[in-house]
Amino acid sequence: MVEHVKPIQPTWCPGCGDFGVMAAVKKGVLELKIPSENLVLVGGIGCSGGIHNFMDGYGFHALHGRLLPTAIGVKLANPKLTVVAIGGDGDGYAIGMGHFVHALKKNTSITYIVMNNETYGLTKGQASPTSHVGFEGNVEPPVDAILTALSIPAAAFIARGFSGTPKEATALVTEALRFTQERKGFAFVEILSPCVTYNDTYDLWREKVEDVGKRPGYDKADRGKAFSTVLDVMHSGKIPVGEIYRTPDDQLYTSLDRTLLPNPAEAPATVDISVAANLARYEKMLASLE
Amino acid sequence: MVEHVKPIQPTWCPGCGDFGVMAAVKKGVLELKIPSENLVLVGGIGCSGGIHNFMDGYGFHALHGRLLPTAIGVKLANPKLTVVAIGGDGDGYAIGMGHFVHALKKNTSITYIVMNNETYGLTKGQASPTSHVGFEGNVEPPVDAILTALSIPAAAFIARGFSGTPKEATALVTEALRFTQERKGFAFVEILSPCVTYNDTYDLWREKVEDVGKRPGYDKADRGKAFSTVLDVMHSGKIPVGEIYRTPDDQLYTSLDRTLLPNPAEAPATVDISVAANLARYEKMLASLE
Amino acid sequence: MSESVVAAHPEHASQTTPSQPPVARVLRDLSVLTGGQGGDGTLTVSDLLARYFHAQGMYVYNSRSVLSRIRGGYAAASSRASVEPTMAQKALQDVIVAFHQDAITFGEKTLSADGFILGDEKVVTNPGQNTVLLPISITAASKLGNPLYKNVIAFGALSVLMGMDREVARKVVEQRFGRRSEEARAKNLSAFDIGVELAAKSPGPKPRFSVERGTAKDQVLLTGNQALAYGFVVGGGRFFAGYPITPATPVMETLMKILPQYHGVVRQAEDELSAINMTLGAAYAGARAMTATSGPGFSLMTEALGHAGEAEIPVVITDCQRVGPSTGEPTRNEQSDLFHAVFASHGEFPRFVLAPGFPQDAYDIGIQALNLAEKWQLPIILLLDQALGENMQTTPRLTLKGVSVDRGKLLSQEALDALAAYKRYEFTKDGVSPRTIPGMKGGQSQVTGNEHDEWGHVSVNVENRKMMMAKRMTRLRLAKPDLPPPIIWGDEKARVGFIGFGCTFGPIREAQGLLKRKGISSRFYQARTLWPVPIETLAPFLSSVDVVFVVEHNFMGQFARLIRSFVTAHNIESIVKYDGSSFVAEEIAGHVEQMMKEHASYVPSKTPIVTYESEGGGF
Amino acid sequence: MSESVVAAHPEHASQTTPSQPPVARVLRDLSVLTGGQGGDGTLTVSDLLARYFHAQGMYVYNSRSVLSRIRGGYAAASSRASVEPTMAQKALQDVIVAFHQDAITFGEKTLSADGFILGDEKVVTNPGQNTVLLPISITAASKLGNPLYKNVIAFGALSVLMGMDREVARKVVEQRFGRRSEEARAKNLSAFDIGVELAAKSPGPKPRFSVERGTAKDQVLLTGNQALAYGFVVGGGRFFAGYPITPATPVMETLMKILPQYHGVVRQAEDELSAINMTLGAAYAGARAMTATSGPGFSLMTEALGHAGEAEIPVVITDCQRVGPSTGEPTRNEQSDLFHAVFASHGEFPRFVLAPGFPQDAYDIGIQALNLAEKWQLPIILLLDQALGENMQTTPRLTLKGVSVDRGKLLSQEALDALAAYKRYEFTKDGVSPRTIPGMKGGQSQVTGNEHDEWGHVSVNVENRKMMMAKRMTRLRLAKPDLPPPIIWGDEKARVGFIGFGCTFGPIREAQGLLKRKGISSRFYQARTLWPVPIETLAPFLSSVDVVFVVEHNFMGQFARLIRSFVTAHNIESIVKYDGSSFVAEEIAGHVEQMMKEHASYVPSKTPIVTYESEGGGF
Ligand SMILES: Cc1ncc(C[n+]2csc(CCOP(=O)(O)OP(=O)(O)O)c2C)c(N)n1
Ligand SMILES: Cc1ncc(C[n+]2csc(CCOP(=O)(O)OP(=O)(O)O)c2C)c(N)n1
Ligand code: SF4
Ligand code: SF4
Ligand SMILES: [Mg+2]
Ligand SMILES: [Mg+2]
Repeated sequence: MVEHVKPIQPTWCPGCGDFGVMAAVKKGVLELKIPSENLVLVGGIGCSGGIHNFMDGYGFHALHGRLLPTAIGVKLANPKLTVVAIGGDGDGYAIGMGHFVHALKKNTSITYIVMNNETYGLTKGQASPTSHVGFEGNVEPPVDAILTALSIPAAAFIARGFSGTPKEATALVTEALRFTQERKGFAFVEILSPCVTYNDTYDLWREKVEDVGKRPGYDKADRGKAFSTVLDVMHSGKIPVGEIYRTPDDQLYTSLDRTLLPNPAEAPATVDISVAANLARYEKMLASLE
Repeated sequence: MVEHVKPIQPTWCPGCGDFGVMAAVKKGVLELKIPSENLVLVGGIGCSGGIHNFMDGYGFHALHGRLLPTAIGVKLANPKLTVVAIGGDGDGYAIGMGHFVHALKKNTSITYIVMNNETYGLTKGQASPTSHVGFEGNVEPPVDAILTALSIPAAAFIARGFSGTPKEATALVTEALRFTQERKGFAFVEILSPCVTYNDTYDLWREKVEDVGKRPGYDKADRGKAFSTVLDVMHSGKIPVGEIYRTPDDQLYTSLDRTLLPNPAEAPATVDISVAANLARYEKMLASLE
Repeated sequence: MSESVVAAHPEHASQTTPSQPPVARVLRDLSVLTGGQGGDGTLTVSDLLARYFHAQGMYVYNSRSVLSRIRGGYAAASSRASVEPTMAQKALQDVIVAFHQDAITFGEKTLSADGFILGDEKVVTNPGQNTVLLPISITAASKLGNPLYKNVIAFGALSVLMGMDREVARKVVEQRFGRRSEEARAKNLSAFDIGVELAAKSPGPKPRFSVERGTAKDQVLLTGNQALAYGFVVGGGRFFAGYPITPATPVMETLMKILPQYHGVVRQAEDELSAINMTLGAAYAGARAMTATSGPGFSLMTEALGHAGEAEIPVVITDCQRVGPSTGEPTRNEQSDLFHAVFASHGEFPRFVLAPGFPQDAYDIGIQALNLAEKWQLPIILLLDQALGENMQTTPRLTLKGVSVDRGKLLSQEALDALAAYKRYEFTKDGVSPRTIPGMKGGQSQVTGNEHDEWGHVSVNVENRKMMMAKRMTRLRLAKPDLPPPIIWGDEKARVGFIGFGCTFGPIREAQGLLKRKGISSRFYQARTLWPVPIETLAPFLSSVDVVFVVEHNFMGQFARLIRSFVTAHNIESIVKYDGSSFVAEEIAGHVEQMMKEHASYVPSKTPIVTYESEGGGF
Repeated sequence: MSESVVAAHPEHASQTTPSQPPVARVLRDLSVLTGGQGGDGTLTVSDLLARYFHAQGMYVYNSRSVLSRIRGGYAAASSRASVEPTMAQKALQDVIVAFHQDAITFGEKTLSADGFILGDEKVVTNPGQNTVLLPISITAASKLGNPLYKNVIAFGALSVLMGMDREVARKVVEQRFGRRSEEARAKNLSAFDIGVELAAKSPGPKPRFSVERGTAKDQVLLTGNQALAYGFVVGGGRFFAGYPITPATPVMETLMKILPQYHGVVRQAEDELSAINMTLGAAYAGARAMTATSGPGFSLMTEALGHAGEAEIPVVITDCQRVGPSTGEPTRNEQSDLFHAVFASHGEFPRFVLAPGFPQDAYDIGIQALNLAEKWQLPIILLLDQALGENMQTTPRLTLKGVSVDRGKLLSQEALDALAAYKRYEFTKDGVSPRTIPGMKGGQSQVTGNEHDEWGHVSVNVENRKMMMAKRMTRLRLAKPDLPPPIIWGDEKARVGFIGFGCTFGPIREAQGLLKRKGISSRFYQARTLWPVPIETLAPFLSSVDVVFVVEHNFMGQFARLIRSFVTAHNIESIVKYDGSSFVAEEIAGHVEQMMKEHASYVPSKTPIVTYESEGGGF
């Protein structure tokens, strides 16, 4: 077969949390038997965003903060593809915040993975929107993307993992991929991914993560409950992780790709656009002009 | 005294909800005795965003979606000013969504009023982020800015009014202005403001609005509770209004302007920047270079 | 007359002879201005007139001058109809319909000596000479329950005063409103009849004049925005993302109606950043994709434009220009985004900037742009302007003649399978590398805005950088024979030249006619490719005449300046307008006459024209 | 030699005479390249060397070539020191410090004949000739517990091999690390001593050469970014908003440290759209305000740039350029944003584009820009580049001499009170209207990006539009005498000219020296104002020489092209480089010699130079 681009060695610092995230994605892809030619990885700009260079598949390095519109464009052009947008917390929650909220609203069947290291790694450790007060002079209380995702009515799959607990992270990523493979909509997974160079939080986070699913009576189908539980966990000084929210199948809004393109085989990137194939309809359309 | 620019006649359609919003703002300004030379109105682009032309004060017509960074820039340059950012739902929740979330996070003491008519008025009635499914072909479930605001940990003042109930709307706007006058942080008020031309919802909304404060046991200081109550009200087919959430004074994060500029008299726009006034410090600074 | 380039549109190729003085009150070329309050539907009168004259075989050109507000304020629309092809507003009005005193205040000075005013009694406080006052809106309210029927009443009255064919006019009303509901049909027809009746009872001659019938056949009424949208569909465009903005929104609205029928996707994005990046994503995935916007949105797309350049993504960006800078005047006409279109975005990459001059040109170039984008794998900017985009004009019926889809080096799976290795950015002679789309086995690649090697992996190697820059930039040179050629209109032997693009097409053509009648024959280089500057056709054109007037709607004389940066042409004069209103032929002709008087007469330049095409890296 | 414009910096005014062959192994001009793995602190060696030579009274120029990743990959830094002023890299290295085999593989070809390599035994697998191998990192790990001490060990070894003053070198280490902690001080001093010891025991001559002491006095080490930040503070800048981006981030980081002491505000925004709009808001409110970014961020600021133009908001935007387009090569050097800086944003409005050539110039122009922005009430773009921005250079101590704050037509409350009426956009002769800031009684106004009347209310009136365009655009002409003049370096009678801006300053100055020694004397027009194109000084300069080489770091020869669009100059040649690395003097001199050979010799152009400044509306 034709030789194609080979993944290069990751350019991450040894020990970077992103290695764990990539392992989880690779395992999920393997588990779901997604052929590499159907896999489109849309990377953000940041250390994290280089991931597509280190994996087998179609890679697209989007502009800083624009990976979601790009990924949605790919999916709406060809819904048969498995589209994974993957980038950093700066990329996604700072410059990309508007697109993040609107991607949740648009509800296209793509997976979005944020490698949250609570800093801007690639530009050398400035505070990001998730940095706590005091980090590198930061004075603004951080945002929590899980809470914000919960606030969007269309958001149907919301999870958080930790690259230090690879089994759980892998399970979440795999579940997200499955969700989008079934064209159920947008799946959002944030993975805590320590930056060993500028924000080495492995030990701290290992101590702090709390699986909300283990809270007695937790109901991941209850958005309001999920929201207040997440808040509670945060107030107790912990970091909520797990499959935090999931809309039951029978209550799902139809995903955008399914609404617009019910038959994935007939899509912008793949329909026959030759004049011959469309002749009759074109002629009728042009004839209808007055 | 010197003659200055006079407010012009509103360019709104007769009956537009924005008249009610403007009345509320005017009353609030009057009530708090804010002198017009200290009032800076930063308008968005849209029918709503023209409001500063119709009021007495310093008016700044910002770019579409950029009124919040602009307003924050004004306030951080001179915290003695009363800064009111005011625009539409398209301006604020579509192109401006990223800045909206970050303005809540930055928590600068300005008031932000969104005139939500669930459409893009000025561009002739397209669906906006708050339009329901079916409106002008819209297929995306709307966002609810109150929910999203609640999701931002720093957000401290969140309210929604209806221009059809002017007394309540005025009270909310006045309270928001008071909050920012005391430099407590960012105050967000959405006002439902029907677009009689493209989305005439007066009657519908009059029927649907429900003051959450009247729900038994409602505690506007409880963020989690507020979130689930808002959700409940929405699920029941109603629109939650009222002072929906407010962080108790003793739990407030310090506002950004207070953190950066504890003494409002010494601020970027007003400190003496002459060389003479800074000579000693400049010389010391330059001498410290090696 | 002769055309250096075969004219695609025969009816334009013939010399226009508009603005002839009305012969015995039988008009061959007339214009009706309707002025009223924004949002009260004033445009409807113009629209009905256009449809009537269109039905009568005349050439129609409608234009408008409205404010960026929904109701209130002064809004005006003019409808021109001529026996000869026309693509511009008329300097003088033959009729003014006044739904507001402002229509008279502002419009009266443009009323021709023989013209008349039809005024609504209720609002006209200060009627001018030749005014027919009728109780239009009052009757609309009293008899039909809604003052908005005033528009159709006025049209009915005009049918009497302008000697229109009553049945045809009535049918136009029926067609326009009949589709909505039976009630709309009936009420509007009543309104028409009421108008007829009111006018019949009015004092003064009836009709005031009659209008000659035209012979235009197989024409349709279209705006440039609409024509472009149809071109996009027919050219295989299947993905569009945009964000509402005046005056570009109609492109999206038109596509919303038609594209889904072809399994196409039209998305209103949350902003222009999203729109352009969605478009890039879809184009990367293999869809022919476009976005359309106006100045402010286009400025927001600046970063992504460069991304398309570096990542080699075929994409079309339409900028329907309005008055700038910043928010400017959203509803008014200008061509001041040219510099931005050519130079915006940090760093250097190839792009084409194309500019159609009339609706059919927008259709043609719209189709061609999709082929060019895929063939040369780069971003293409289509520069339209408010006048071309929004003004409804008579246009030959759009056809499929010559339409074909050329996807360039997009590989089939078979062709891909036959390769030993697939590299997305392989170095090739023409700078264009074979392309795959996701889903193709073995076509996996890295597509990126970082500088990269042939595989698409990040590289800062200096030799690689030089070769990649050359690979991308040489296309600016190599693609030239492929790009829309200019059309040269007018006399081959003329010593006076014009250069223009976009909406100045109509006024320049008409000015040529006016000048010709004064003994000044001219040639007009209608530029359709603006970047890369088509120096290979411009230089000979500049050499062929004594003086060239570059006519454009901006302050800086942008196209003139751009041309100058490639040639030492000593015979360029700028004619610019930047007040938001569009040129009329008389203005241009007047400028030319004035300048020719000032300079005694232009003489052939003694200095040869030197071109500088190979600056720097040499594209 | 003589300077047409008084040189602000006497030590640059003297002819540089670098790259002299080492005389009896006493070097007067040397360069040390340190290469290793990204993130292992290789830059430290360069930094220590710079500080040492700086302490020895020499002129220092440090530069770097790193990847856009935090660890790993090849990263190199070079440190040049010369007895004569220098502002460029040296073509050949005298010493290479290899912490990685790549340093030898890539660097060896640039090693001078007499040079030597200091290699870390552990990583150098293939030592070249003249290599001193020492167990540097192994000793660091074994004796100090951390291989990162290898940098200081290497510096210690160099102190022996390069015949440095041991005490001064040791003090440099102490000063650099002593402030951190006592442990850092002690460990690093041990590392230094270990290095000395290792080198002392090594075979071969010690020292390999010695270095002459310099006489430079009252100089500091600064990058252009830092100098600009200090200029901003001293010029009264009090508000800065930015977003991290290589290579502009240090401007923000420097200001974060110093601005709060002056009640200034420095904000890291959520993106560049927010950064520029916050900056506009603050400037509108009366603060002197700036943002700084690089290409991608600058592209995102395009819309707001026009807003500042239309709304007449005084604001400074610094673009520290990197390799484009798109994400490009974030850490590498280029000057390809010029066209974007001059032409980006839809519509037309006045702006100034200024470009300092060296750190003190960045300080001076940084101060001046704040005055110009307020005086002319428009956006100003400061074009820096990676080399100027990030390379640490010897710079005369920054002073307050001549620094003053001119706020233009910003009214005092008293002046305002004395007016009959206050109109924000009042028509005036110089196009600049009196300005108030919020908080002033009676100064209420409407400030807007819409076209507006004198009061600031929206207007689409055509007469108003014409006057407002003229009001804004005339400033491009009227401001010219105020803008930073060029500095002309070199021989007044020379027939060969150079034009350049930004980081090409050093290499061109040095190339002038090289050429002079070959008998070719030259003049160098250091452009500091790029837009409006300073045709009034460029035209005479072009006329004064037979040929002009425009030297710039981009592909299209952007500045050459820009100049050409204003003059018919037949004697312009482009020398461009766009591979991410910076010019060295030898390259430029070589180009010139080559071209002069090819063209036999340049002769005075017979065609007079014609300027076209008054295109279109005529600014
Ligand atoms: C428009 C734009 N602004 C700024 C940058 C510079 N930049 C590159 S990566 C980055 C932030 C990276 O942070 P994050 O997304 O958290 O990724 P991480 O490196 O931490 O994985 C920034 C600001 C850019 N490339 N483009
Ligand atoms: C960058 C940019 N994109 C698009 C527009 C066009 N535009 C003007 S107003 C508007 C939307 C207005 O909607 P909203 O903010 O809800 O205000 P409303 O008119 O409904 O009060 C748009 C898209 C613009 N001015 N600038
Ligand atoms: S800097 Fe941080 S985020 Fe970036 S690769 Fe290194 S450890 Fe990972
Ligand atoms: S269009 Fe709608 S929002 Fe705009 S002024 Fe009219 S009623 Fe108000
Ligand atoms: Mg990060
Ligand atoms: Mg709205």
